[in-house]
Amino acid sequence: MIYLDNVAGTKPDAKVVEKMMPYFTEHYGNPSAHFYPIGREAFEAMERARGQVAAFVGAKAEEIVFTSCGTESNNLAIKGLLKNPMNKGKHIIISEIEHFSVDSVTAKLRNDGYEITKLKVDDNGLVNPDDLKNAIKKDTALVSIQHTNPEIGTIQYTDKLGAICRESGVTFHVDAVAAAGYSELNVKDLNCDLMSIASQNFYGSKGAGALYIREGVKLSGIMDGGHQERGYRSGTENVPAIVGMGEAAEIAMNDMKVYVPEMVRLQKKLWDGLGGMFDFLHFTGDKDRRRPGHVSFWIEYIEGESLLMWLSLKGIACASGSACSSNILADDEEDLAASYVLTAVGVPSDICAGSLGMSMSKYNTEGDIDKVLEVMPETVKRLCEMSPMYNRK
Amino acid sequence: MIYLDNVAGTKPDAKVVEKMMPYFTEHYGNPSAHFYPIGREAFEAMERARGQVAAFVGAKAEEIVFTSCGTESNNLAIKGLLKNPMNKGKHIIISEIEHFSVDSVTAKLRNDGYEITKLKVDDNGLVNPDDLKNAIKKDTALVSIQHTNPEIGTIQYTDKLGAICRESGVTFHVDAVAAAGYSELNVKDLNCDLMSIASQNFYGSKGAGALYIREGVKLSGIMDGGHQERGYRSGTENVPAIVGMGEAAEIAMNDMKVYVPEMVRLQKKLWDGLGGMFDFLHFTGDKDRRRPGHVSFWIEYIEGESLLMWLSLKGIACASGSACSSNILADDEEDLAASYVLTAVGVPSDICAGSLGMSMSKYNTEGDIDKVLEVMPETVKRLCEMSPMYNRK
Amino acid sequence: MAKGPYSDKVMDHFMNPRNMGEIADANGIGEVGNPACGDVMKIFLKINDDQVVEDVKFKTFGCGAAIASSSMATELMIGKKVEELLALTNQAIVEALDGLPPAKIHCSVMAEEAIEDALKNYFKEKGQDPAIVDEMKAKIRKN
Amino acid sequence: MAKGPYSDKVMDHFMNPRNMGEIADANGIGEVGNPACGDVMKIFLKINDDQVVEDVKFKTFGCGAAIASSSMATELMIGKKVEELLALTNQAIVEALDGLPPAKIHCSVMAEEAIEDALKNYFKEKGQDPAIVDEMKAKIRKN
Ligand SMILES: Cc1ncc(COP(=O)(O)O)c(C=O)c1O
Ligand SMILES: Cc1ncc(COP(=O)(O)O)c(C=O)c1O
Repeated sequence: MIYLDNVAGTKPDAKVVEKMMPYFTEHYGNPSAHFYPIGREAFEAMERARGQVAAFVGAKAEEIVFTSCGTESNNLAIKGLLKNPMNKGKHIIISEIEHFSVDSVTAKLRNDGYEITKLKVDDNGLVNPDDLKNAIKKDTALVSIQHTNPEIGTIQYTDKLGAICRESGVTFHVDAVAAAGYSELNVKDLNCDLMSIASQNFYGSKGAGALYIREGVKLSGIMDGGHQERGYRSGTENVPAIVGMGEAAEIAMNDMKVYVPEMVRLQKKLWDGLGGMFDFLHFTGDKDRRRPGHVSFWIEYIEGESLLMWLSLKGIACASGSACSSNILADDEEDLAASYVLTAVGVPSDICAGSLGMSMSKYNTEGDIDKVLEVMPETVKRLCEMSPMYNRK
Repeated sequence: MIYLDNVAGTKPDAKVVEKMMPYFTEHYGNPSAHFYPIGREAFEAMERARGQVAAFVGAKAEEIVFTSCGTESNNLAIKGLLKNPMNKGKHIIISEIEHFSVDSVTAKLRNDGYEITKLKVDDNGLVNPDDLKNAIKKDTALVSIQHTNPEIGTIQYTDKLGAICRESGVTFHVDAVAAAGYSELNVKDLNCDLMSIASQNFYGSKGAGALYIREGVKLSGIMDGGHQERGYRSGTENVPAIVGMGEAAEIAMNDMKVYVPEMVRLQKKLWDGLGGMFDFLHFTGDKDRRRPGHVSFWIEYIEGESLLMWLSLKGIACASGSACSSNILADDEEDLAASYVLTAVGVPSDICAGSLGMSMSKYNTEGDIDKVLEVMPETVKRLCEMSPMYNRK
Repeated sequence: MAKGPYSDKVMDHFMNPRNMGEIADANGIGEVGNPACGDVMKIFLKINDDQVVEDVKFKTFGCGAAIASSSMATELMIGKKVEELLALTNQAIVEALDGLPPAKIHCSVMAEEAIEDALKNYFKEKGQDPAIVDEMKAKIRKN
Repeated sequence: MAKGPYSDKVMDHFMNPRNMGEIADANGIGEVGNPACGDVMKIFLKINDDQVVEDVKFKTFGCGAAIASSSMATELMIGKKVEELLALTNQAIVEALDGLPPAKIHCSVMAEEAIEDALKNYFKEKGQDPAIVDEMKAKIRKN
């Protein structure tokens, strides 16, 4: 299987898994138990990982809080800031193309009296910094704009957006879950106050996320209990996954300069190959400002899920942007609404039913891309033949 | 090291770790990705685990929601119920000796207009079912009483408390984090509507918890996002830890009848040995209704942390009930308040400064207990000699 | 290997759709759905003078379930009389496919609707009032 | 092996406390803390006619940091003159122990207070006003 759905999670690096192992078998203590070695070892490993993650994003160790996933980091950033007694603002700014975990958290906050502004994006998925400048008001408490969109791959002008927030004294949260491991992420250069990342997106394991909280930013915890993670996140820490995240961060920091250019090269090959293949294939997202190794598109006459299924049958795993397939187990059809991301970037919903995303990892090879380029024509041809719309043109 | 702090987490079973491994190295897909095998395998493994956990507690698979830890399960149970639009009640009943993650969640709810009744416990830590009956009011929305207390080992009359709740039509949540793997937990026999458990307490790994939600009980999710776990818990699922939890549940279900009686035997040996040693050692918790393999006590003239440290130096890892040591890294001294559990069971705070908890696992041997009984006298003697209070008597 | 969300039957009909294509001289063509909703299903019928389906073909733009439902529907239609076609419910299609995920049941409904639409057009072409289809269907389903 | 929350120095003084015990003919005994707060520290002083600490012992009920602080304090006191004792701050004890966790700094403060209390009792026993200790301390610390 050629795995090209790395925005949904990567294969953990073998070195990461190896580092995690002793924390299942030997150092299984609870990190809150400081007074015996088996607990203390767990504690110290966690703190080592905190340092590694901090270095990865250019922060201090004390500014890193571990969570269980990217979604929790986003929930903590947004609810934690707004529910903190120090926060007085009632206005939040996000973009139209945020991940569910930002979009639906903020949507719910509307019920609590918060006002949400969703900035429009252009047809490449980019937020115009001037729009942000104009949207900030006296009582704007938070701007939350993702770094990289997982569906269409677009990378925002995060540093510029951050500078505008800083100038206005507004807290800036960056959802960098789809970015970590692929783009340089320095919290200072990006001018951000809060930043979410998740381990499984950069060769760590599932079960660990992190939130960078700039010194001085006041958050309330959203999970109450034994005050682990300085009260930001109660609950027994997932030490093995945290250790793995630290290792993954260090590996990424060292290796990105090698694997990222190669991913960009393969991306170009895939993009050019697909682009030359059909005139009714349309790329989504920004051609230049995009996640390395990410190519996304939709094809006239062809529905996303059936293309996805065919590619899977041919041994190629990729993502469908159509909510249709991701919610196949939903209880009702309402969950099958078209992707709001595609709508936001102006994809015409009357001729597009689902896009496809191919996101590489550092493990993909030139051979993988050759195979995709070989399989695509026959697959698309087959589905076109079956489509009642194909010949109408 | 003789590990006797198993209420803080156990060593994962080797079979559990083995089952988890392929989900790091091979089946690393995202379980929401149904259309290619690498995602589908993850999904199916998770559903298999759901069935195993359901069987473990006598529930249906659809009644199990996976979380990241026991604390999250408790937060979801309590906040999820109370914040659900279907809930109208504003009164909550807990006991005085709940875990932080129940105690502080409910304490915070006070700010949102909820009224909290904390039931007293007797000197053995038991809630009197009649007290519960008398405390239930027209607008009682929830009763949340733990099954087993991790600090003093006491096991409540959970089934009776549940019957009272059911009679009154009040939702009953059982925090069974310290119980799972040691007591039979059947949600029907216990008459409960919600039940929290955590994998690392019964030979699973850190990073997975579960909440049983009885069919028909309406909860809102507390983590917003991509609607994983049927909306109760958004975020990429920690598949390896969940697979491990399923395996751990199945192993416990099969093996408890063997290891629990042995743990009870060793517990009796330790209890009797310590009891005969010093007349100024006082046991805490109920002698009969207690977690198998759990012995807890405090010693006049001796402060908990220093005893804990000495035992650790002698190769014995156990838990101090004094908040003092668990919060050693706290930023200020306020966090060093005495354990509210000890206060609740009437331990005199003017002569007791911290209790000690020894909680066995299925891995402890008779030799471990012999060693504890050998080390205790010299250790206690040494600390008594140092204590300005010892000779005063 | 892990199975997908679809039954083997669905996968079989998705990978090897039966009766895919068009009929040049169809005397009843039905079309339902629209691309914005993610499915378009088109059914071509060739009904002979005895009101028996001599040939049927389909074209579908849609997900795996939509393609499999269309394919299965055509299999169930061939050689049937018009009244029998009207007795063919979406449940029958779902059962023949060994089930569909709940969120995909609507695909089988579309197939049923496409058949109905094709029959209406068949009667229209013959100069009859297409409402006859609704009447016949009501009568058949009552029993 | 992982280090605990305490420095090696603290652990050393915890495991091998110096000057633990009592002095039968002490001429200055200080006691601070109470069991409800988890610490009681008692210091026994033997001060000679030249106002030099000839012997010092301690007994402590408390955590590792409390025991180590007491032990270290006694080491720093022996052979010192009374004024020098008053110059001994809790920071000096913390430094001599290579640091204490923030939540445990109060243990070093208790040690300083125990010394002060012992000296007050020493002067009281000699028939002098114990307030002299506060005065001396104020003067010393001003410099
Ligand atoms: C009774 C009880 N409830 C809740 C918890 C919290 O569980 P976790 O540490 O998995 O968050 C614990 C932890 O030991 C516990 O003993
Ligand atoms: C941009 C973005 N934010 C948030 C998330 C959620 O992260 P997680 O699945 O770890 O909860 C994702 C998941 O892929 C993502 O791509």
